[in-house]
Amino acid sequence: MASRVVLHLERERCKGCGLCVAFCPREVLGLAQELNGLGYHPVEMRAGERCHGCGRCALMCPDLAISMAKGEAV
Amino acid sequence: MASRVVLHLERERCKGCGLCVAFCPREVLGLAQELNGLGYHPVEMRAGERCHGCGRCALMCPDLAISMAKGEAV
Amino acid sequence: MSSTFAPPEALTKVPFHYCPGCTHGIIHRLVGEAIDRLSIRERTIGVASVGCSVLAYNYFNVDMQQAAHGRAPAVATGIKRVLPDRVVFTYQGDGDLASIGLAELVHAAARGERITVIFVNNANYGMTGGQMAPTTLLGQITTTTPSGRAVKEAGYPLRVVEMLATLEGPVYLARVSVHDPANVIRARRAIIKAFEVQLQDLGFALVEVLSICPTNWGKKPVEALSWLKEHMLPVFPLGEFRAVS
Amino acid sequence: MSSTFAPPEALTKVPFHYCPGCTHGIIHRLVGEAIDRLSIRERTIGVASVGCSVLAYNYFNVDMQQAAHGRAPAVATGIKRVLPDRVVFTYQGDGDLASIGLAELVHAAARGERITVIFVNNANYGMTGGQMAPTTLLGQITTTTPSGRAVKEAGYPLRVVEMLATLEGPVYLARVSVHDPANVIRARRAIIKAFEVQLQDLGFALVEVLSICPTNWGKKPVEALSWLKEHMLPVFPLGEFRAVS
Amino acid sequence: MTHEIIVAGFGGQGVLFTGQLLAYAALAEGREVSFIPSYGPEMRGGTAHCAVVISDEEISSPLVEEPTAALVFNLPSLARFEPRVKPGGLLLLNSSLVHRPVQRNDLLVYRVPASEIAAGLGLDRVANMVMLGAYLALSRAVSPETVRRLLEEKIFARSPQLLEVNRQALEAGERYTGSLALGA
Amino acid sequence: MTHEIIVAGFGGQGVLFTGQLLAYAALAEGREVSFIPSYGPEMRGGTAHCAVVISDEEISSPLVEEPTAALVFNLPSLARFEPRVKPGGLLLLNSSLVHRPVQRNDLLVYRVPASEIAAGLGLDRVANMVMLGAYLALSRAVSPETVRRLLEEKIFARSPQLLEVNRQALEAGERYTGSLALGA
Amino acid sequence: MKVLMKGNEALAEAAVRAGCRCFFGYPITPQTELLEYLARRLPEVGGVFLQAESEVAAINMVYGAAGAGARVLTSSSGPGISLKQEGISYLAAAELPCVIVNIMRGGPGLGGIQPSQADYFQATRGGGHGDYRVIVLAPASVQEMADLAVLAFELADAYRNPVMILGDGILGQMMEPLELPPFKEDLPAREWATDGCRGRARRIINSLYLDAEELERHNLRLQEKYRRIAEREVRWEEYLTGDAQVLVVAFGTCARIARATVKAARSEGIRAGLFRPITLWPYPYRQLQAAAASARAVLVVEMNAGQMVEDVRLALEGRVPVHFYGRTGGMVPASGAVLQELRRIGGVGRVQHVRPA
Amino acid sequence: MKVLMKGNEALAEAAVRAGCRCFFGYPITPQTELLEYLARRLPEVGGVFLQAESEVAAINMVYGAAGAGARVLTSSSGPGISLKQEGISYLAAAELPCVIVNIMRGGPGLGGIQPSQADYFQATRGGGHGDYRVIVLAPASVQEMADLAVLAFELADAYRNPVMILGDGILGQMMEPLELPPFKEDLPAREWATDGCRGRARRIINSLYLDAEELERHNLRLQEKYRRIAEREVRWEEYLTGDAQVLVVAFGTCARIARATVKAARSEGIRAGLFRPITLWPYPYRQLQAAAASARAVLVVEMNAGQMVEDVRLALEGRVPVHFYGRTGGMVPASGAVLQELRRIGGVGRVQHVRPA
Ligand SMILES: Cc1ncc(C[n+]2csc(CCOP(=O)(O)OP(=O)(O)O)c2C)c(N)n1
Ligand SMILES: Cc1ncc(C[n+]2csc(CCOP(=O)(O)OP(=O)(O)O)c2C)c(N)n1
Ligand code: SF4
Ligand code: SF4
Ligand code: SF4
Ligand code: SF4
Ligand code: SF4
Ligand code: SF4
Ligand SMILES: [Mg+2]
Ligand SMILES: [Mg+2]
Repeated sequence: MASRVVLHLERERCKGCGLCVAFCPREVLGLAQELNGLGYHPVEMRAGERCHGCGRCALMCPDLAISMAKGEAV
Repeated sequence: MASRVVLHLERERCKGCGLCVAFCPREVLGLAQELNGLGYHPVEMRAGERCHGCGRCALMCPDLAISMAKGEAV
Repeated sequence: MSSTFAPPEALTKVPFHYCPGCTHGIIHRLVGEAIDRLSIRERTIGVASVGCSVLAYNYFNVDMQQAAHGRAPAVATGIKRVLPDRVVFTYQGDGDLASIGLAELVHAAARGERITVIFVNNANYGMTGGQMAPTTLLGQITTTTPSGRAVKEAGYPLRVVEMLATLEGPVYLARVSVHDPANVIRARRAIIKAFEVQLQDLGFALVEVLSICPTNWGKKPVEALSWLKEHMLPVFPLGEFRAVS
Repeated sequence: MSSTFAPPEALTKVPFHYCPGCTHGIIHRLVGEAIDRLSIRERTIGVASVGCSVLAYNYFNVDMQQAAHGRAPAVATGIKRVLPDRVVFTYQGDGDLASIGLAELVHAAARGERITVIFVNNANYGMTGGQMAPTTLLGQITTTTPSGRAVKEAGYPLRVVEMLATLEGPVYLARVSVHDPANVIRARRAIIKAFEVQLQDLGFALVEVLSICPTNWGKKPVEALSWLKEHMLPVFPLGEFRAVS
Repeated sequence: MTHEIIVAGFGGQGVLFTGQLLAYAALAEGREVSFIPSYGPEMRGGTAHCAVVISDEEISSPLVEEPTAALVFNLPSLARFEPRVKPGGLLLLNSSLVHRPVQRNDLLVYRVPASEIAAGLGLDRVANMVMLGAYLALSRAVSPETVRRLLEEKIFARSPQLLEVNRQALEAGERYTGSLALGA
Repeated sequence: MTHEIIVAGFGGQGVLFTGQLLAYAALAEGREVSFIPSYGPEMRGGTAHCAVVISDEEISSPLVEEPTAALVFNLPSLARFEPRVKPGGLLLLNSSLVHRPVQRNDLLVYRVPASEIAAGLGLDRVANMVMLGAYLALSRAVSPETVRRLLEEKIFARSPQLLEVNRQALEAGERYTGSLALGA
Repeated sequence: MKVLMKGNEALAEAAVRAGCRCFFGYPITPQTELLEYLARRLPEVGGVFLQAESEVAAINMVYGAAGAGARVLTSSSGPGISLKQEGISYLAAAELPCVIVNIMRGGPGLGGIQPSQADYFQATRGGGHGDYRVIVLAPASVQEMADLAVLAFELADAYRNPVMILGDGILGQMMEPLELPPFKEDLPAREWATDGCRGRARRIINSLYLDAEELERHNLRLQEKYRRIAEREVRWEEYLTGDAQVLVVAFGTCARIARATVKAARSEGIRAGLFRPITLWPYPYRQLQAAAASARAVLVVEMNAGQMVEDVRLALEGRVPVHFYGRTGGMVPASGAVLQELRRIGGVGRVQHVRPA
Repeated sequence: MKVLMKGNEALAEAAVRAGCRCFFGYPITPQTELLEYLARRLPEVGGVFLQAESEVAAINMVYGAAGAGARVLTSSSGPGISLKQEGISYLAAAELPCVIVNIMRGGPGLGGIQPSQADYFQATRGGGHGDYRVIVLAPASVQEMADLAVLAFELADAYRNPVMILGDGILGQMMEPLELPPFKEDLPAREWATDGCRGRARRIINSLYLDAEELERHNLRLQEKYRRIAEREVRWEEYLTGDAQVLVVAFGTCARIARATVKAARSEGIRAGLFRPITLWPYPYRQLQAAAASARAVLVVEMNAGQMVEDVRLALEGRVPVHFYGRTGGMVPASGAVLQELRRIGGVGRVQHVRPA
């Protein structure tokens, strides 16, 4: 089984700017309905299975809210 | 008789820098032995008859000590 | 499970205070990544300037000095002259670097100071609420150009990199942007190079990074990136303007 | 008997305080001649800077302001903005203009201020006794570069005109010299043009004039002119770098 | 009587606008008034607040040390201003966002679900008008009528839709008398 | 005794050097000494002067208000310093350049044709040494021997020709005792 | 009719009405609204608004414009005012009229952006080099931000001297109703301005005097002018000083707070009064001495570490004990805390000298 | 062995011997020799000499270098010191040790280049923004130019505070024999310097405190430090004060002149004495008060319009009449003229207060 990339979204660092959402080529991400502790609608995984680990979301995130790791699906 | 250019040397403005002397193509000018009121050896006419009014001396004088006028020889 | 993309060690864990979508955050990360990549964290001294990034000293996980508005290149010069084997960088906005601090910048560049300057051009003064910067585009509305920047009153946008490229002191000069992932990657490369030339003791290096200010531009972050691409790129062309071979 | 070459009306009769052979005097005369030629004496305001020419306000027979060291372009901006139909010029040395006053110069140029800048480059600080200027040549000995200007410590000579030529605000930029009569004539022409573009309300104009400082160079005036020709011309090439067609 | 009012919340919640509106209304009624906003780099998230003094006499100090009323739009502002309200003073909470109980027991505490009411009106942003309406109903610091006239004639004169929803919010607040709670 | 000396002349006449030489000589003799030059943009022509105080006691003020001696090399300096010399003090004039009579009648005036003597030695510039020699012969502020040693060992150690002509000038000055004139 | 305006904007609008058509400045919190207001407003009246590249450039543009005969304004806060010191010294030396606004924030260094009064020394003692004085006006309300702006231009012209308006972040940001001053039409002629020498002898704006005697004469002339200003232009306000046993001395925002305190103290039976200097230079020394005639103690209240205390001590010369209560860094004295101090010293008249460190 | 040196050069050489290996400055008369001396000297000892593009750049280079842990020097005169005010405020706020030399010349504005003491207020009251203090040392001889340079570096390090040496054109240009101080080898460790965080927690040099309470705490810490300095570091010199009926107070060059005057006065039977503050901040208030115990009159002598008079009045609080004799613009008080003043006031003790305008 090919190892795959796992995204880690840090809700409490997220400011809901939507850059990750806009730059994901596969519409994997979205913004949550609820607010986080900072008062923003944070990023959430909408269709994790579509993610192919291209890292565009993480590259564009201004708030270090997305990190990626190689590993088994969790 | 052709009108000619007359040089007027203002001794008391002259600082004896020698620029006029150096740039005169006809060795018309020189610096005087004596000092002027400022303590410099001022410019003097050495061979006025050689002057052809080219104005190089006046152009190079930094102290407005040389002026020129068209007129009869004085 | 091995991490492939994680916050660099050269950044602290302190959350940024920047507005949502502000690309100061991306640029911080790129600088942090460059420091990590070159393994110079423990011998790097950063200089924070006055602008939205004034608190940069809280984010870069290295020794930091906070400089007076515009004077970061002079402060960096002071540090580097005393500690020539350390790595010194400044992080400055366009108001800081191109307006009040222009003389210090140009002279540091002309001297070939061995420092790395990260220059964040967001076409306005972010921190004080969106006034005109020297890099503000013609026609751009700011709080001090309420009818749009007009040449007659406020002159032309300043192209810092092009101007510095006439000097002999700089060895690396580049303009990059962070408006999409491909450009972020290019920006990262440029920033790494700008540190490398310092490590090689070659001379002055500066990377201008085109950045957005969604708050003061009055645009959503994604819109702001498009605006950057559409309006800033034509005025501020990307590329390396001076590079060592 | 009609005068063909006499001190311009735009100069007072006060004898210059400059050292023997100092070409500040020639350059003063050229500026005066330009003002005469364009018949603008009664609507010209000159700005004297801090350097050997600090007393220029005694020599130019026009309204004059004496500005703080390096700030003449800002002072001129203040005047010109208030009195847009007057002619405003600054007269500045290389220390004044290219060192402490660089930011004010570049910004006035970038704004396209309608002023005329006469920039006297004598490769050192004359007034304070011969220290290094930004324009000092590599290897040149001054009181603050006692072993000659070295790149590593003091960087490269600044070529102001080339740098300004990257901006959009300037409409006339030229470098001339006064080391012989032919060049004096060319310098005169350039200075007249630099006033003309202001009269036409076109933008910023600057003429850099290469000049000598026999006293601090430790050379006789005639030798100093040769030194200028031999050593300065290669580093500071003459010509028009921006001109209106 | 002198009203010393603090309005506090997140940057985007319109707290400064609310305070200014109060101040303008007081001016329109010929009262003495002062308004002091918090300022600074708080635009980048964080909280904002302002202090309004409305009086029939000359105002000595425009600084509000012990507010007679605090309009609190979010949690951090409660922590900051609860301790400062004058004993017996008014504490209005936007209960849609502020859930924690009030510690003090010497205040008149009103919980107004302002964000919910505003959402009901179709525009989240008018929660501030709900709060203002409720405050005016309770304090009569200025007449709600004056505020309404200002909204009509000055502020939303050229955007009837915004005017409508703001007016509705103001009135909803005025009507929302309920839920007096003594703290702790 | 305290010697308070002014040396004054044109910029190029070596007046500051003369004053410094005096000061170094005093130091070499273990005396108290101070030296204050005029400074500034006077390099561009104009005059220069300096003030030297030599004393066997601690020097309170290094400023010379009423010099005990003035060495005057040119006309403008005479105008400036003649009025200031202490009554009974020494006024040494380089009579080659200073032709006008002295106004005061309470001074010991010596006219030394220093420039001519120097020219006679083949180097105009050493007129200052002639003046210094004459002054030392008259005042013994320091020993001429000390000055000679300084010239030899320090100042012209590596230029025997200059040393020679300077020494000759100094000695010519010492020998030139003549011509005491009471002013006006 | 009264309008409600921010202090910064009221000052700006009043300047326009006072005939100022010329502003050079650089953004800095908490004065930026002044700049932004004029960026809109000056073009409407055909004036010049220029955002300078720095405070250094701005003050030198002011020099040029003032020398050219304009009524000219600049404004800044703490760090920016420090950068202007060389220029201010030049303006004073060349006797150029202009108005400089400092909306103070907490220092030193980059400090903070909250209100402060910590630039008192800088303003009143001249932060620049040389013997010069700047007239310093301290408003305490939005109305005064406007009124003193008008006065500032009048004084600047009358004495050909820079005038500084020393406000703070609260005064700049606060809104209060105010009566705007009328438009001024006829500005005084400027027989000294360098505006082109058509039909007259040329003029020179200058501060260089290479000859020491000449420079001394120039300095004596300036000192003579300062003496004249000190005689004529002292301004202050008193509140219940007639029988005051304890006198509060405060300026600007602190005076507003102190007024509330004095009221409260009176209602407790403490015979308190308030002395508010409006001109900080020239300082109302004699007037303060008179106002303190019945006082057993004086309390100085400032948003700094006690800078005005020196002027109060110079006025009182040890006759009354001087106490100090201050907050710094953007903290504002609470009138309650001031009242507590008043109770302490007003009650027992504890003699405790404040001596500047 | 004594050497004969110019004050500017003596100060420069003493700095090198005090361990200073780092100079940033910009030419200006009458301090340029200091710069020129170090341009030659520092490379000899492996130090850094950099002619900055301006005084603004120089003081910020000082900030960087001081923060990096160096003993660093800068120097200038009048206009250049004014330009440094923002930077000095930053240095004080960030608590960075450094030495700043001001060789005063006549002001204001471009003024002249002859000696003056007209930057007294600027130096002692902080020409920059905010509540901060700079230790100010006033040498009166070439020997002290050297000795106080050494002391300045020690104090700067001891208190992590900028120290200013306030000289004048005469002190800078004058030559006197002096004993040069020995070379200092062991500099104090700098546990706060930003020199790379190898093996330790990272460090920050900063003066920003956005939170007002934090900034106030920082200010209180600074004020506490200033109080400590004021307690411990006051320096002064007295000459024949024991029985003095008329006391001259003067610093720097004026104190040299006044010393001669006092001598002359004594020989006429006037019981004169001299009080010379060496630290201008902290000012020797108590010491002056004590020295004036027997005085019937005090005469302040300065090369300015009477700036130190305020400190003298603050010290004496009206107990003794304070007179002033000053020259400005590069003029130097003649000891004869001072003597005449002494005769006037020392004889009859005419009571005439000096009040700052
Ligand atoms: C001397 C001085 N002048 C002005 C300011 C106010 N100020 C703070 S940040 C800033 C502008 C910053 O703009 P920029 O450098 O473009 O940074 P950005 O916020 O856009 O990232 C200004 C003018 C200051 N702190 N100090
Ligand atoms: C703020 C300030 N810094 C420094 C000086 C001293 N200063 C006077 S003239 C000068 C240099 C002038 O050199 P330059 O501009 O090249 O003119 P030049 O004399 O060579 O013609 C300096 C540094 C000053 N007057 N003001
Ligand atoms: S890694 Fe690529 S595919 Fe996956 S969420 Fe991020 S942008 Fe989308
Ligand atoms: S880019 Fe980052 S901060 Fe923005 S929404 Fe995505 S995760 Fe959140
Ligand atoms: S005019 Fe020409 S020929 Fe005559 S003296 Fe001058 S340079 Fe010589
Ligand atoms: S060029 Fe002028 S100043 Fe020089 S020697 Fe000739 S006349 Fe005299
Ligand atoms: S104001 Fe602009 S530059 Fe500053 S943090 Fe916000 S978006 Fe970024
Ligand atoms: S010092 Fe140099 S520049 Fe100045 S007047 Fe003399 S020669 Fe000319
Ligand atoms: Mg910016
Ligand atoms: Mg020069």
